[in-house]
Amino acid sequence: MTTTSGPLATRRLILQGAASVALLGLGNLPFAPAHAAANDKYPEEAFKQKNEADAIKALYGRNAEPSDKVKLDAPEIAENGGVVPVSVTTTLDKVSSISFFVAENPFALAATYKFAEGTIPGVANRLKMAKTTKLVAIVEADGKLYSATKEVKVTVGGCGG
Amino acid sequence: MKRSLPLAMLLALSLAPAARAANEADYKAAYATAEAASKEAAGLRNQWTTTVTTLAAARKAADGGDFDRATAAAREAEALAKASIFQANSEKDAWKAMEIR
Amino acid sequence: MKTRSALLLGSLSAALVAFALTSPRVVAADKVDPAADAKAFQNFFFQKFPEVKHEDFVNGPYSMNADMKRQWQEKEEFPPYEFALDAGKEMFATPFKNGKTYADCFPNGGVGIRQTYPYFDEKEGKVVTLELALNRCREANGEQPYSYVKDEMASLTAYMAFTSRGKPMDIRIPDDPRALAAFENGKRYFYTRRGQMNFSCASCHVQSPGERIRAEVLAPALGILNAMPIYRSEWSGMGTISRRFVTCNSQTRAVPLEPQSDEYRDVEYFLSYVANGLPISGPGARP
Amino acid sequence: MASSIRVRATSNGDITEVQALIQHPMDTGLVKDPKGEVIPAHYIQQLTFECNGKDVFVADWGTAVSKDPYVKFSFKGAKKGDDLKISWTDNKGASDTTTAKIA
Repeated sequence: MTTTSGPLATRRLILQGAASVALLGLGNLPFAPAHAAANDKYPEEAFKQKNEADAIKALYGRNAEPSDKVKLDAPEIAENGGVVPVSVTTTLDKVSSISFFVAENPFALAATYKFAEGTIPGVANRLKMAKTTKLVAIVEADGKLYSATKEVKVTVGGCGG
Repeated sequence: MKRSLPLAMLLALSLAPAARAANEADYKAAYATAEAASKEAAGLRNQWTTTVTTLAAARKAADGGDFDRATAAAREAEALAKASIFQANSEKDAWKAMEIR
Repeated sequence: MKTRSALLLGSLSAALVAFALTSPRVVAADKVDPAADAKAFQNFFFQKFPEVKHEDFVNGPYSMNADMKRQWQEKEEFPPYEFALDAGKEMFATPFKNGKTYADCFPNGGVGIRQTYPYFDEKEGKVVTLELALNRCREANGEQPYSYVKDEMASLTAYMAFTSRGKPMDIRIPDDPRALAAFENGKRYFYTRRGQMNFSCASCHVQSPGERIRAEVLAPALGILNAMPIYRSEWSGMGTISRRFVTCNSQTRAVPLEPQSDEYRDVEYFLSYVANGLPISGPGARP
Repeated sequence: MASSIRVRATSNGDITEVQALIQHPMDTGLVKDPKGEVIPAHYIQQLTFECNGKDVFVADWGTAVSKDPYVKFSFKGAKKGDDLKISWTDNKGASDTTTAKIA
């Protein structure tokens, strides 16, 4: 991945400065006191990891256990690898973040979402998948990690040309 | 069958000079006939993409001095162009077989 | 290579024999009868897919596969062609350098008229498609014509299609021998095998709609242009009818013709006419 | 130029459902253009949704998010007419922001 260019790095410092000031200044934290890595800072390291296990460790620092409370919805055969509609809903409460990992992609971590108090734990988005792959969704609730996995078949279209 | 007669001739032809490698003259002759067939296919508005790419491969091989490969590619391009001409002519009536009535 | 053409010849001679035996109708009707063709065309699909509602055929592959229809409906909540639609609306409102706009070139200001395109222009003696009319409007007002396969043309046709959504396709064939010839020429193009793959449009869209070519499910030919222009995930961008014809040709390894050449205009005329009565559903989103 | 962010925020009194579609190439940096040169990575990294002064939802995105990205979520604690501020920044430092009224 290309490293961030000069101006962006300074912008991030300002952001971090602002974030820490905000944390000090505000009485009630907008975010549940989640794992330090999962708050405002963009998890650069986690997005650099190639495989799914390293990405999960880089983002959360611990492993998740499968749970049927995490409902992962994705197509069995992707209509097109470039635009795969994927969504997660969960009945768990005190959810602070939800993340998606596409195992066979060049970089496993696809997206991670941070939830404030009062935000319904669920998200729908459209992801890219390089080829037939295992798709893992992880929900961080009250400090513990719960996961759901589904396989999505991906091939190119057309008759070849 | 009409088709197999030229096939046999082609085979005999290619066997005869097999001993010596194709030189630039062989390539130029083969390329000329291939290009003529390709132009005829284009005239029938039924050119195949593979004819065009094989002709290009022939030119590239010739530029690189490999006249064996260049002549072979030119002959293949000719066969492709001839097949597309055959397809265009036979489809003039054959399409009706598929028509929904 | 030899086996390829031998195979070609074998299948063609078989087809010729079959053709001679099975089609008494061709002997009687040398006259071109578009209305009968359209009726037969629609009945073929209605009988082949009795469970598909007639107006659903315009949704292409999604009328053939439930799982893909679900993915499509999810996308339709906030469709990817939204940007092209807004761009088209903006372009329609932006006057040319000479102060005129597209609205001045089209009946009813270009709103709600897409279903009447393509039409047969009796002065020119040829089929005029919406894309051609848009470029002629630009040239008439001193502007550069747009590429037929790029985003600007797709945005314009997306907006015009959107203003006609739900209206039934309404293509007319005047009683003019040249119009009948154009219809017949379009029909011939549709059924003619081409390219090294030796496929015609019908090989995929008549013989095997609903089946897959790798990841994609094939759309039925009936109503296949009603959703145009389409945002294709495959191209991650908009595609006009011209772009679709050109890419379909190269898929079968046939060298595409120039966009808006006579064959393409005539096959668009044929496909639109036989879909008369089915609703316009453009712009569409496809795999 | 119209904003690159299209958003629909509808509230049924208690829960506000938010859908956003953003015009962005989301290039991965792993694709070559027709001339064979690599198209540099250019993708949205962070997208924040702020309502009544509070970040209700923050998305951190990698290169695997589709072109013209779409996201949908819901949250409590807002009512019709409230402002929802949406802003994104990408890896080239570009950004865009828009404010929508909850319908």
